[in-house]
Amino acid sequence: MKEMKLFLGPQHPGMHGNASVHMFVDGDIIKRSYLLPGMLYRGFEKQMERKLWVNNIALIPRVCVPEPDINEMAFASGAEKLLKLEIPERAHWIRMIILEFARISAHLMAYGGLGGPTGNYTLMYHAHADRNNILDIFEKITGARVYHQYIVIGGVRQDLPKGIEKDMHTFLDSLESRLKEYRDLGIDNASIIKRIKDTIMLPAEVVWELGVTGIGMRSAVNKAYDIRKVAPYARYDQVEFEVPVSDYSDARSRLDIKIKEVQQSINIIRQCLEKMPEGPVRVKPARGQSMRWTVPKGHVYSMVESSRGEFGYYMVSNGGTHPYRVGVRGASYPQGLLGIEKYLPGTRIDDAALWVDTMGICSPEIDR
Amino acid sequence: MIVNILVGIGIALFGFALQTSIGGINRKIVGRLQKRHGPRWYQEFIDIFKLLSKRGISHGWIYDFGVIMALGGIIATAMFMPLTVDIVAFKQFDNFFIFVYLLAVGMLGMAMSASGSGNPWASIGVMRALTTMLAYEVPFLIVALTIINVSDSSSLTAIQAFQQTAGNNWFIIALPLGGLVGVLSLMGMLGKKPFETYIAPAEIASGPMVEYGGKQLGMLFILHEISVFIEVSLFVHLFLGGASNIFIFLIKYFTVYTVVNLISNVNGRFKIDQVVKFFYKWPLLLAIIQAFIAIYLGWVI
Amino acid sequence: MNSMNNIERVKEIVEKVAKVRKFEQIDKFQIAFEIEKNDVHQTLSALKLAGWKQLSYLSAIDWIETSKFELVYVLFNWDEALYIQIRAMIEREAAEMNSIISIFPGAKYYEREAHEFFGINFPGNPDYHKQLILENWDDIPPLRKDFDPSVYSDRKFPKREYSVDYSVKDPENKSFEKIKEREKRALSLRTGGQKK
Amino acid sequence: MKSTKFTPVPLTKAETDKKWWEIGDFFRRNSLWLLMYCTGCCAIELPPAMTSAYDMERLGMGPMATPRQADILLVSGYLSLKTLRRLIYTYEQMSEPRYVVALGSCPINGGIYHDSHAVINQLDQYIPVDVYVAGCMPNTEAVMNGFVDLMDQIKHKRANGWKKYHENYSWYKANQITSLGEVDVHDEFHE
Amino acid sequence: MANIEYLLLFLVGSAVISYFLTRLNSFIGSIFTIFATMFVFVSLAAYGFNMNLDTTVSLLPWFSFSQTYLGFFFVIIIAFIYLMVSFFHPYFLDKYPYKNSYNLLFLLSLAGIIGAFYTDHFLQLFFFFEMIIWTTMFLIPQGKSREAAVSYFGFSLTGSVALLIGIFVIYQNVGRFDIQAGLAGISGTTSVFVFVLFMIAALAKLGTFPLHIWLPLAHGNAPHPFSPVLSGALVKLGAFIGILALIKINPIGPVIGAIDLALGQYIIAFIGSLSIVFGTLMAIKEDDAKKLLAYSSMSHGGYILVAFSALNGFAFAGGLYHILAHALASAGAFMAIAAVARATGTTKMKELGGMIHKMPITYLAYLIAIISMAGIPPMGGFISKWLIFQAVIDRGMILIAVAVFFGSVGSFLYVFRPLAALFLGQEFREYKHVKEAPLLMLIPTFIIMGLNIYTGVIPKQIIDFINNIIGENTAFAPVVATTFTVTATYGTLNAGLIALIFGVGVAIAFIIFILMKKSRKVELMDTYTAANFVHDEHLLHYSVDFYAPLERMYEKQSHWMKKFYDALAHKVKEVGKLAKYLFMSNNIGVTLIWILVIIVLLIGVVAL
Repeated sequence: MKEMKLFLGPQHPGMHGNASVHMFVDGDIIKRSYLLPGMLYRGFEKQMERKLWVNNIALIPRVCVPEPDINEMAFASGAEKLLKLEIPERAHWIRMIILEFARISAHLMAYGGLGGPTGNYTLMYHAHADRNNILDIFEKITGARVYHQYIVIGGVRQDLPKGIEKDMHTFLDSLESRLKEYRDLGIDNASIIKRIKDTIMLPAEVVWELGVTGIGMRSAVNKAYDIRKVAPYARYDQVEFEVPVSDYSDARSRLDIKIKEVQQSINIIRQCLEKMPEGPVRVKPARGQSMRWTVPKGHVYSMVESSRGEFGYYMVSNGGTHPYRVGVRGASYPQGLLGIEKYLPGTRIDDAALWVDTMGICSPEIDR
Repeated sequence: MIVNILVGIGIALFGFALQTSIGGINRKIVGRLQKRHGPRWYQEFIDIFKLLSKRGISHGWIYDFGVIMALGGIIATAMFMPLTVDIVAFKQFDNFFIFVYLLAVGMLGMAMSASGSGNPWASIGVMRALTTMLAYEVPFLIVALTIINVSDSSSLTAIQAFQQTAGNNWFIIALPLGGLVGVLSLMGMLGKKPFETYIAPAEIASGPMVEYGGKQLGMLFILHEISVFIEVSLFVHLFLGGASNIFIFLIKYFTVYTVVNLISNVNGRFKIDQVVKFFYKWPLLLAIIQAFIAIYLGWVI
Repeated sequence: MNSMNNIERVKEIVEKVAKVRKFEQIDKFQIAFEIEKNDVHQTLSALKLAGWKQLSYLSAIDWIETSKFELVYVLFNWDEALYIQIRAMIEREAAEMNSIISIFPGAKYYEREAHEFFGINFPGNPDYHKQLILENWDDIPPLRKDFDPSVYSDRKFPKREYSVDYSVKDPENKSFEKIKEREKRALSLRTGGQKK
Repeated sequence: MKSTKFTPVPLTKAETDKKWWEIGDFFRRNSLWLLMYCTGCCAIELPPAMTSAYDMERLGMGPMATPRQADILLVSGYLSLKTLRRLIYTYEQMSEPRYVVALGSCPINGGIYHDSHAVINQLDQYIPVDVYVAGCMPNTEAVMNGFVDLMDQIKHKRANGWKKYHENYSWYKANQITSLGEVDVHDEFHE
Repeated sequence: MANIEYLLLFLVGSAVISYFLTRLNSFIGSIFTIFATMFVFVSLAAYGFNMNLDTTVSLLPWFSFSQTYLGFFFVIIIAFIYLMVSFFHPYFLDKYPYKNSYNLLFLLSLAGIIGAFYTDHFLQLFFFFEMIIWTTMFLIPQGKSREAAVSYFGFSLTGSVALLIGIFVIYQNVGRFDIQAGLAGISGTTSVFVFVLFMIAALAKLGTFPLHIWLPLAHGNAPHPFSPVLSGALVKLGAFIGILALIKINPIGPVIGAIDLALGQYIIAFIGSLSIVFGTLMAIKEDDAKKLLAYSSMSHGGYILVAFSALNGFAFAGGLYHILAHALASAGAFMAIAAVARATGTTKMKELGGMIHKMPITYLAYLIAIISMAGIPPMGGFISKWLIFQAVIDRGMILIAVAVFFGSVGSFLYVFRPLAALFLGQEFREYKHVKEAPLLMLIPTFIIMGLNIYTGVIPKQIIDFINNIIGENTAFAPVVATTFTVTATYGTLNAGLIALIFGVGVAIAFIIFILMKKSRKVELMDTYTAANFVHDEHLLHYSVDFYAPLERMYEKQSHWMKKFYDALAHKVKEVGKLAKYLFMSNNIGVTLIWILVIIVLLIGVVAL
């Protein structure tokens, strides 16, 4: 059988990020495919072994570009577990605000990313316009738009600036009022429904086989499998929120869950702003030198719920000033590598970009 | 004869300038829709001249020849196009079928050149373009059949004159179902979303244009602008009563193109088989019903 | 949601099939077992049967001083919210571990990656020897502790040379020694505390 | 006494070519098309630059799908070896004149990855770079400023990277081969 | 020497000579065949246009001839195609198992054709038809498949039987075998009966729906140089019988008021339109270039039927014009494919690619042929389709129009496929050695290219001749034509102007192209691959399942169709097996004896 080879990425408008899907195509049906990762390989895990614990804070956000704060959170909370460190109460709440804003930003970007493969650029433009507002808020809080280095071991780097609550409320209100518009432009748009309904399925067996987490899992198994719920970190056990689920996972239901999660995140941030106590936001992680403090021996797996699923850091300390080994579990690792190899075949090349998009595949966290 | 040919070239040139400016203005309008400023209105001219000034690549003689043939075919088609009832290069010879089939020469040239580049994306794009053509042409031609049958001529100027003399009775009003089909087919012809399947940057990396750069791409842009001019004017002449003077033509042209563009910009794109299914379901049925009503029953408003 | 009973239950399951060398509770949601290399498969299948259906992470740690690789398997049970680390030591020379893709198909690429970065062989995994992330790699596996990236970088990649040096060069200057000191320390920080 | 009458001076071919080139430069700098190639993390600041917030299209810029169509090769951030191979391949496919804009600190001197075994340190050893935008990551304003700088350079005929690549082709090739080994890889994934 | 009888005898004689010459040396035999065919064509062309052929009979008893414009129209087209194709013989004959008899059968079938169109006697018509069928039936299996010949024979037999019964019915009613008198003499129910029988013969011969199954088999598997004859010439016999039935017999039946057309004609038009749709859809699916063109012949057969059944002067003229245009286009396309097949040994599109870089002239020939086939100006196919469209619109035949337009647009799709998959695309390394076809094969290619353009630019002479046919056979008004224009119901088509303007357009485009900076020449493999490295050109060539998304939409239906036809083909095969049992032994002598027996029997019937 004669096959043709097509590529989705690295230099392809349908691929967000620097990875390449190699597809062997017959007509327009994909017969075999695999992901060629490594275009973003920076030797991250090696780099982290060579930096001080505190230096690593500058490095880790760069693991995942669209949503850098989860890295900081996973790393900081892992180190805190090793240090057996209790951080101030207010820091927990600020972390939650930051994480939820990051989640909204990532969801908006992914949802706007629907505009690429389906061609509705207006949706993309609107989503990015709103995302830019979040980046502005981040800049006010942390001083940086993308890589904040704000969640540090022992709390957060500094307290929220004065008056930021007002900005946040303004933004949240405007975003909430526009969610309907997003639905109309995207998943409720008749021409887009044709593309995303009943395609790119993710049945529950596949979820378990691959180990998909996050929205992919929740949309298939109809259970609130969200680390924020089942194994709460920070103060997620003290806020009220729902985890949207469904029992039929096509592209549309996953995007639907995304939009619903944006709503939930808005609610969480509002509760945080309300319930947040006053107080210090940072403690010193350890006694001793200002930078070269040590962390006790131990292994810890520290995980957070990112916008794409379970994001974990496996951290090993040998009692020194540097981490002995840090392993990163990218949230999109299972669907990105094994999923593309096993379940992209059989779909059409029209759907390939959409497949990669709605499965939530983020190449930097696969390569590291 | 020479004068006629010069008039024809003038019309083609006018069409190019008109569509390029209106395309630029439309980019600004769409920019506003997307919460931004948009480019300068003459940006499309700059783009085209820039492309012409670059040093591109060539994949062999068919790659160049196809582009020349495509642009030649489109320019030739535009030269037949009447602007108003009076401004037309070749009276009596502006036959409707010339536009449909001479346009196909352009398509064929471009398809040849794109396939000749040896890129699979380009071939897929060509395949999609041809399939889309199969989808929208049949309903459109049925409506055209009705119009020709009713107005008793296939000359565009005669069809315009027919609509204008009968108390400005536009065919989009006289044949409402046909008019609807006409709009949908026009969107397919222009390759507007949701029928933009053959460009689809995210799926097939801009389809037929994938290997073009430099002057070849510049010529394809000129080709695209002129073919949009042809298709929109065809719609204006067939359905909107043509124009008795150039200003009316400009107004109608601008309105049609802008409306179509705005509709396009809040839609996603279909898959290619969905495009075919779409056109062979309602538009074809409506076109046939319209033809039955108009030809056999004689019910023309 | 989570209770001590749960942890006890896991302990029982693991102890039934494997010899536990060390048990550790990291926090409310996480426990760790150190077991023998040969017991890993049984343990994993038993845990999978008991509901730990998700393999969250698989990797290795290079303990160069004792010349061992430590393999880590992290499992998770979404219903009972308990992470389990399974750790096992293998020899560093000619490192080999049977693949677990028959138990967790999702481990395929984790194993390929571990092979690529540590040089551990995984018989049973059909493609483990293929290159994945690296391309035309010409050195020892990069995550081994004896691989020094900065040496590799210096050897392969030209560095930018700055024509104007703004650092203080005057040996008479008092701060010069201080700067030297700082540079030395910075160097030691960069190399991860190891002597160059 | 000099005559005030206008007498056209016949231009030599080189002069006419220069005039045409200047006219071409006007079009080129007002219509810069980027290649959509996210080589690294700085690509995340491109969507705001392209979309409503900063609206790159005001300057006549826009993203393009393939290297043949594009004018600017945008190197957005660090370059791993695997990416650099593909980047060089892409660069050679582009139509001339072509410009390279490198974002972030990493292409300048390696940035935060200066001692990594996987990331190269200095991009201009391998392909010529017209504009560097420093920062990790550079703000969108800085990115836009970089493009405006490029326009300025084109205006003053200083954006000559692509000519340099032709002139020093063997030097660039030698550097590529020392760092990368084989540029067009032949491996099991590409057979 | 412009006597039909002598021409026939000359052909039979040269057939025998060519047999021995070919036996001696296939090249010499083929050259002889070229000259023999050329002689016949030249003498026909020199005398036939003005009806100056001598029809007296002196040597052949029982035979009688008469000349008509209609017959000559067909004869000259077919003889021309034969002549063009004969140029290919020297390069192909060596590959065939019975190469000695190839030229013999080829010339005999030409004799049969000349006889069939010049005879004025029904039984002679039948005899010559059988002669054509039998000779070509032995030619077809020289290619790839014997099954194809069996299928061809089975369907032809159906047609022949229908024709024979029709002839006897006429004889019973009129009492004469004279064609003109016989057709004029019948009326009422008889005429309907004869109409149906003749139409069956026409459909079978034309290979239209529902009797099309032999067409792709025979065309696809026939020897490469014989496919142009089959498609360009022989299927037109069906059109001839169709004209006899639709125009001459024209039975009075119920009339459909809305479109003012007799029911019989409307049914035939409907069958024609089904044929267009099925032919188009099947051609889009097909992977073998020759079978694809065969299905396109089926679709064009549908056009011809629609044209003749519209009972309209423009449609009639359009139909005749279409016969000419399609004969030229289809012969050109098949010959181009034959040239490729000679160089590469295959016609499967998935095995080919990038032939344009090796065979540019063949490519041009194919390009011009398909432009005409798709009905794009400035080629002949456009004028004929334009005339047919006029009639369809004039009649207001909406459902037919759907099919006609569908076929017209669909033809862009299928003709483009061989272009993209076979000529364009990546250049395969296994065909690096391939060279352009030899000069002798390029001569007919150039001639056909020229004629394709001629028919599309200067319609005057052809329309004038067609007007003669209209005057001779019908009561329609002649078509008004000046040198470059054709006028029909809804306006005037200026073919010359279109060609001129197209030239102007291309000139402008060329000026733009040449003024701008010269391009850099790059390899075909240096192409956009999303920045990945590919080293195998087969992976970058899109040729398999070209229209996959479209094909998938009617896959189920075509399966259903295929099942039905498989069952039918099974039945036909059984008939064929019987025939084979009787006639087709390995010994050619036995076969010849059977042929002789049948001829004697037929002559006996005639004598009765």
